[in-house]
Amino acid sequence: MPIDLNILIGGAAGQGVHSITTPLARSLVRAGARVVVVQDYQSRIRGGHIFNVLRVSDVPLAGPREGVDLLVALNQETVALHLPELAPGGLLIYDAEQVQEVPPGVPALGLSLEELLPGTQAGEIAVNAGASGAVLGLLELPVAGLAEMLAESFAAKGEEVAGWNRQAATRGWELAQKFPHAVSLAGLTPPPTPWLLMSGHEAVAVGALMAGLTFISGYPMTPWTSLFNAVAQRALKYGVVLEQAEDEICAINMAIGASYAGARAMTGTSGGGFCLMTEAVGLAAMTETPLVVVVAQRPGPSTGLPTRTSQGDLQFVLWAGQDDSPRAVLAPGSPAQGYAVALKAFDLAERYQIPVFILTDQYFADSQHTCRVEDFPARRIPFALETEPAGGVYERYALTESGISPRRLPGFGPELVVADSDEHTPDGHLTEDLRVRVQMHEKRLRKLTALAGEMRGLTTAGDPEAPVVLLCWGSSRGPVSEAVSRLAAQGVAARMVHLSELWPFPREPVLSALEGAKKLVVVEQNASGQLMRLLRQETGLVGTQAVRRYDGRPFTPEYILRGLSGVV
Amino acid sequence: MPIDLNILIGGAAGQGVHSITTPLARSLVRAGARVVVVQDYQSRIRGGHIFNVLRVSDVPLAGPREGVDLLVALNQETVALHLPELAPGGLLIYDAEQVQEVPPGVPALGLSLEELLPGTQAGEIAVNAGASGAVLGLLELPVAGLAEMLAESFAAKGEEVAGWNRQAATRGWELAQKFPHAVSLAGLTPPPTPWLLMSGHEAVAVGALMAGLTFISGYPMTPWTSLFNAVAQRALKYGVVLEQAEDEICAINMAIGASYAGARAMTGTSGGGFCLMTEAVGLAAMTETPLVVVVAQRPGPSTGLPTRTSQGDLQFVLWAGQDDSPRAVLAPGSPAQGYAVALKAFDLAERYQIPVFILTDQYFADSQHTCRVEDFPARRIPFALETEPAGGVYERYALTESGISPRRLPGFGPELVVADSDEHTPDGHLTEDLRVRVQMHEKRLRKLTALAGEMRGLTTAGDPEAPVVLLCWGSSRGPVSEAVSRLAAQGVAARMVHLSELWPFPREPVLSALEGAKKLVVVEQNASGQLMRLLRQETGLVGTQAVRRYDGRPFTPEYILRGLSGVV
Amino acid sequence: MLPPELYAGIESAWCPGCGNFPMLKAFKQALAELEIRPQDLVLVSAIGQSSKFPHYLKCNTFNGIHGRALPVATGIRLANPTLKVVVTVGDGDQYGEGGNHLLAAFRRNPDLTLVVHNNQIYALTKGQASPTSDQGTKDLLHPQGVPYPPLHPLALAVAQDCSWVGRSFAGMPQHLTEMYKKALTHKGLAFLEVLQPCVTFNKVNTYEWYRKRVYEVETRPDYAPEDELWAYRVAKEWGEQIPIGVIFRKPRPILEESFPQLAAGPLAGRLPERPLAELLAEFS
Amino acid sequence: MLPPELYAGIESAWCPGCGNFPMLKAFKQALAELEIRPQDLVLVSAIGQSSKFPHYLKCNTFNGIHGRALPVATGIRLANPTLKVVVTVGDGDQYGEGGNHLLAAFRRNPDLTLVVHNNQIYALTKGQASPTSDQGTKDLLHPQGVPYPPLHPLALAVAQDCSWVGRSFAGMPQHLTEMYKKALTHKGLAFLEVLQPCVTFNKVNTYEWYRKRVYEVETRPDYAPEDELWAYRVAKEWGEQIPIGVIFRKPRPILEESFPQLAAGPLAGRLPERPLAELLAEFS
Ligand SMILES: Cc1ncc(C[n+]2csc(CCOP(=O)(O)OP(=O)(O)O)c2C)c(N)n1
Ligand SMILES: Cc1ncc(C[n+]2csc(CCOP(=O)(O)OP(=O)(O)O)c2C)c(N)n1
Ligand code: SF4
Ligand code: SF4
Ligand SMILES: [Mg+2]
Ligand SMILES: [Mg+2]
Repeated sequence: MPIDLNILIGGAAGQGVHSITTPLARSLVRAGARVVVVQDYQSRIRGGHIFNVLRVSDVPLAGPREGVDLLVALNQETVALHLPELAPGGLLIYDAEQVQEVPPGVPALGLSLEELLPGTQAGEIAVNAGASGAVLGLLELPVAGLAEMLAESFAAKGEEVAGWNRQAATRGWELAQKFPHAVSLAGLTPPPTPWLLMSGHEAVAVGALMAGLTFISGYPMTPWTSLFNAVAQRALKYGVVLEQAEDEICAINMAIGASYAGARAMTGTSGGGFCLMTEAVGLAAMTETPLVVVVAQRPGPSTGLPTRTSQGDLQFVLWAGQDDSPRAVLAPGSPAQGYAVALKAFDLAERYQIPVFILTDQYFADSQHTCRVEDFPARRIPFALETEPAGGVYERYALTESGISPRRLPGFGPELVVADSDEHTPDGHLTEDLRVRVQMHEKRLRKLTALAGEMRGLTTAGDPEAPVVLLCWGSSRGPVSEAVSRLAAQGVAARMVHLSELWPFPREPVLSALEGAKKLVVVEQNASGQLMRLLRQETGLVGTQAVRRYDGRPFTPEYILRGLSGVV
Repeated sequence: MPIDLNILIGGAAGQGVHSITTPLARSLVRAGARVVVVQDYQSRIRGGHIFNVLRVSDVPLAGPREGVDLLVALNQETVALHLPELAPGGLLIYDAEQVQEVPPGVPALGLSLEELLPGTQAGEIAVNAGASGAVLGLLELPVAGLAEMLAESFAAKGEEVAGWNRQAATRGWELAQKFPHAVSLAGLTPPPTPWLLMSGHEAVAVGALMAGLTFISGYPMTPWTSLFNAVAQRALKYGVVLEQAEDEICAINMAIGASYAGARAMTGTSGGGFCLMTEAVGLAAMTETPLVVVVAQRPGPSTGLPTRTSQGDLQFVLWAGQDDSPRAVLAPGSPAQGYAVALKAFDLAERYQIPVFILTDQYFADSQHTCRVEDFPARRIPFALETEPAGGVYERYALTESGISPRRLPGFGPELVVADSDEHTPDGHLTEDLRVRVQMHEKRLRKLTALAGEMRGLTTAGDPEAPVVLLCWGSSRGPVSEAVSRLAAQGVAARMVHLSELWPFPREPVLSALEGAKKLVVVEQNASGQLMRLLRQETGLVGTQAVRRYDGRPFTPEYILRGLSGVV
Repeated sequence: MLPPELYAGIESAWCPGCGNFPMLKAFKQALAELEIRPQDLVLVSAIGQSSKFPHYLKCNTFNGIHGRALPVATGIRLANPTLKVVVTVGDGDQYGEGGNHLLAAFRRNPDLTLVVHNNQIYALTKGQASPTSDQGTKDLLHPQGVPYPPLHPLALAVAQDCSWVGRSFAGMPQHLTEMYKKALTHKGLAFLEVLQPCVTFNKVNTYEWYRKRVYEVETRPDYAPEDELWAYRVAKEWGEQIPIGVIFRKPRPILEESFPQLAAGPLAGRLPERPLAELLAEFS
Repeated sequence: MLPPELYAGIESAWCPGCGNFPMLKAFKQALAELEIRPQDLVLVSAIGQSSKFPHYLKCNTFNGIHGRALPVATGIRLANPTLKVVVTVGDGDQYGEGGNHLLAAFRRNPDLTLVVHNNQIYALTKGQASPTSDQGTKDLLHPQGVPYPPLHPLALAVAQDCSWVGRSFAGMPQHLTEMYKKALTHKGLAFLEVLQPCVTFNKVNTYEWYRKRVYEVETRPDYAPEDELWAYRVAKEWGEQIPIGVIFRKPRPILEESFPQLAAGPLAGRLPERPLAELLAEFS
């Protein structure tokens, strides 16, 4: 039996839940464990209740699961809320200064400053470091690496604080030794090439950088911000111009301006901000300016639940902007896919001169997964520019069979680049000639033909012949694929079909992937069944069942299986 | 054979094409003719080429048709562009000072100041008045009414100018007498109750006023502006507060504020402006604030063709805003329907506490149709407010079976009205309780159930058993119904199914209306087939053929029949 | 005076020590002293820490979307001019996303109070620079510091003839209460900016930082809030000296009074009978 | 000097007599005198009669959407600071829909020229009041007249330390050419407002109306465009006396220079090789 351990670390915002999670998770990965970390937080800065769940295994993990094996509680509320989830044989580690009551009979390790760092002023951080050390101790892993990591990350606060962290972790580790080691990771060997622990947005950022990103503009909005931050941290080093805009309208128009002038450009936002960008989506399509737009979904309508997850913006993104215009919509299902999708997005935007969307969500954005370096193959996205002297007249929007016209950059030769949001002639000037209108409108939409041929991005898992098919998209891939494996383990043949490329809809690949489906369960994180509608619209196929979640939490295999009970 | 005459009046913008059209059209209607006027204009103020077509008949007209029987040319370009369309037996009336060349053999009446008002300084207006008079003369209708109307409309410019107009019209009428009267309207009798000549947007404005509109905010944008203007002209008289906003974002938020505080509120815009409103569409849905939003379509993407017509915003409006939220989408097919739809929109918004959309377009907005007073039945839209003292705690968003909660207004009692764009508790305060989230999200979407039951708005025409069905929506109704009649005249059994209520999709009514269809032709003014997609998504039915127009001009029966050639 | 407890709202989600707390307290005190009943008051906010303010108060509330409180508030006033309307929003909200509505509000001069909680930071989104962040402010998006100077909101207001402009500081509860009272009793748009330390994300513009710099502008010997040039000069002061108090006053007609339609009172619930025949007759 | 014919564009769709014509002519003259080649110039506009300007000129053009020219132009400058970028838009466009970007542009100070064609009206949409329409202006939407005073764009610019602020008048071709030249040669954001009569829709603010009122500000004995208070006072003048000329100058670092990323020249077509292994190593 593979190891499968869920560690829940909970407390109030500001208590250091993240400062425990990250070093602990990284230590585990370095030791050779597979780790998935999911974050659950509120739209506030201090107080309230937040928690991270680290799922740890010795085999690859698809995503999170439910249940708690080790509960690290930084306050009483965490005990109250999560102790009921603690599995038999589980252990509670708690901050003895914050947690007053532990129900009798619960195996528990209380940590206090007193015991961890007697005679110091270390305060809260000591308990946090101690708890991380204790977890490693319980799992029979050495603490030295973690202690070093903590010391390093507190180095800026001086040698004393760094030292406190080192000691507290070590002391926590020792204190854990007196507990039974229900699960041991002592047998793990560190991978020869170190594994990575990466969030979805970090992977998209790396993909964008590898695609040659040189310009990004945006406005803060959760959960998009984490991607913007991930680029910002690397912007100076890698020569990316980054500008914080006064609003989302500016952000997208600025990116369009930069792209028109030759930068490889990107912007992004979340639902409410995307509303403000929709007008310029049409502008990019009309002026045929390459642009990558990230839409990081969260539950709505309106402000909704800012820090939660959702897949509720699919149809909005598909049709955003007045009248018909070409676009591509991609939605990665894992960090590795996020990286690949980012590269593909820039490639499609460049070659088709269109806006390309990457649909992510809070779960995809924040959750960290163990990845291998090999999952991130290098790829170069060349420019698709006309650079030969035009000789005669240059027509930015020359009518072509593919719908793609020769693109040039202003200032790089005598050819003038004229772009217009009005309907225009081939040389870019506004026109009221309605025959030209028809030609231009058809030219732009014609791009979809070849583009459709490039839409694949289908992942299947499970028994390829199974009559039960779970169809899903975007970030739900991990939980759905695990649900399929669990069904198999229960003797129920099932398979997953996952779409990471949604528009132009990959009609043929989907039809052939769905062949033989008797029960077609569409699994998605919205209340109305947006993929189910899209599927019917594009193929005529009707989902026979649905599993939907819209409470703002990500899917788990358990949730999906509950949803399927009675169905399969 | 009924009379069916097309009069095309063309010239440069600023030459007075409209000043001829309106009095002429109104005179014809008063005389007992049925008239449809369509406008074709460019996005400029002076110059270029614009024209109006008056279709005149002694039987009811569904809409415009192609062809020209009488050509009134205010400049040479009009002759060049439209003379080829002139039917055999047709006549050209032209401004002899502007038109230098009339091809030999064309029956033509040139009008000059010289001849119309010798010895005066009347200038251009004389020719315009003269041309109107000449048209009436040709049609054997008396000129007195027209002359009065002209004199009245120029009264502000002084008695002399008024007199000139009167005289020029009369003189034009006389000059026409020497031409053969191919078509005579002399046999018409004026209707006992005067008929109306009304545009779609005027009818929606009247409907909104009758629905109790008390607040409107907006920002200028063609073709929405004409509706805003129509309300503005009547605002002071009927007690409507009107505010021109600094942008569309303000316009919709201001209307939401007004509605929250108890005004019956409306806003509107066109494509690009609607993009900017999408965020607040979600706000209205989330705060459950009644709101009517007019989206007057024009060709895109982006700025596109500002003064032309389109039906390209259907899918955008259906899904605009992040995540799922309830709404209704209506799209009238005639002025009378525009009036009824406006009343219904306010009624639905009020009772369901949702945003309700009226989708119009430039053709619907500007074209004028002959209507009867009986087509505008009075209807009262009461408020749906809770006014009894609450006694205990008042919950603005109390969970109910219908999804509709008791609405109150702030300041009208001790009950506090708390509205929030965040997910909220029944009393309106923001919450991170994810069970409450699920309840609230389901509550809001539950409104769609009853709402769906109120969606009818299906119009059928033609042979109810015919295997050929032309399915259409919104403003295309007239041309499609005429195409069906013409098919019948050619011995081809066909029928029209027209939808003026699109969301929640009237699934059952559509399915039963489409029963027996062998050939299902979806007729719409966009390139990608948005209704065709919606139909498949909602019913599984696949349009077998399509007639689509996207050059910015409205459908004509001829265009549709050409599109059907080889099909039926 | 009404009891301040009358306005007790739900429990707050702000950080301990946040400048929003003294603001909430002072605001309740001002309401109580002015005897503004919860039911006659509408608080309008948008999105940000500061925009949660109305929830922590007992009153009618419209908590709308980011940057758009002013249009909503103006709409409320135009539907019911008998309501007391107060906008409570953040610097990022009003000066960033909502800048265009600020410009328009100055022109319109609706009779409402606009309170901007200026913590010189986007707090709710975790500490990005806002339009009022001082030049050089470092954050995750500006590791080299914000390259350009901040907006000057008060000078903006004076330049556009805002009818009442003032500033206060969350660290001076009494001053704050008085300023709230003045703003609330002004007829026309009262724009009150409050320096509101964010103890979590803004480690530069702290209580101490402000306390060292603020001075009560009424104490200036040349105090002349009706003199536009004087007000402009004072409004532009920022740095070693930060003026607080009433900086500018310019009596102007209010928006609502330009609508004869509102003379008969609130539109709220008004269902006018309209003469259909007369409406249609225009088209015959 | 280059020949002004070099810049001949497509035929215009403006009304005869429109103030945009002399602007077009003077602008071409200025370009020719400054020897700015079409290929090195990008005109950025939005939507309105004035925004058609770039089509009637031979140059690179980005004619974007209503109100959003400044963000596009700033993006262009940030991608290629070797391009000469000029924004040509209307009063409705920039002061109405685009007001928020104006505020931000003043702060950013990108090195570009912003020309606002101020005809005090929304012309393309057929004559609605714009933010600069004088109080009392009647139109279809305001049969009783606009109830509130206009925006004061130049005072707004001064208050936000815009690095160059000027005004000219379409009825004075030579003044206009000179002002274009000054704006085009300023380093940083040059904000030039041009009084541009709309002969079709604005029957009040005509050539004559403006001609009677404008005066060249340089002729004032107290001329001091580097003195902020002086500039503010002059920028606020509107009515019987309307100042034209260079009103404010405040040297400031430009946006582009705050990006070391741009030191190596345009981003345009730059395809940097990035070290994948190094990028990934951060996550191990
Ligand atoms: C359209 C939109 N864009 C972005 C956001 C994300 N957002 C929420 S609050 C906020 C900034 C808040 O800053 P401020 O107004 O200064 O309030 P504070 O939290 O500092 O009190 C932002 C950008 C949003 N909710 N909506
Ligand atoms: C988002 C959006 N809203 C409204 C419009 C309609 N519109 C086109 S031009 C214009 C105003 C133009 O006024 P101004 O900028 O002063 O230019 P002018 O025509 O006077 O030169 C408006 C409102 C639009 N194109 N896009
Ligand atoms: S983050 Fe700052 S502004 Fe927000 S509650 Fe905490 S201290 Fe206050
Ligand atoms: S409408 Fe006015 S601004 Fe537009 S072209 Fe005509 S005169 Fe010029
Ligand atoms: Mg703030
Ligand atoms: Mg203008």
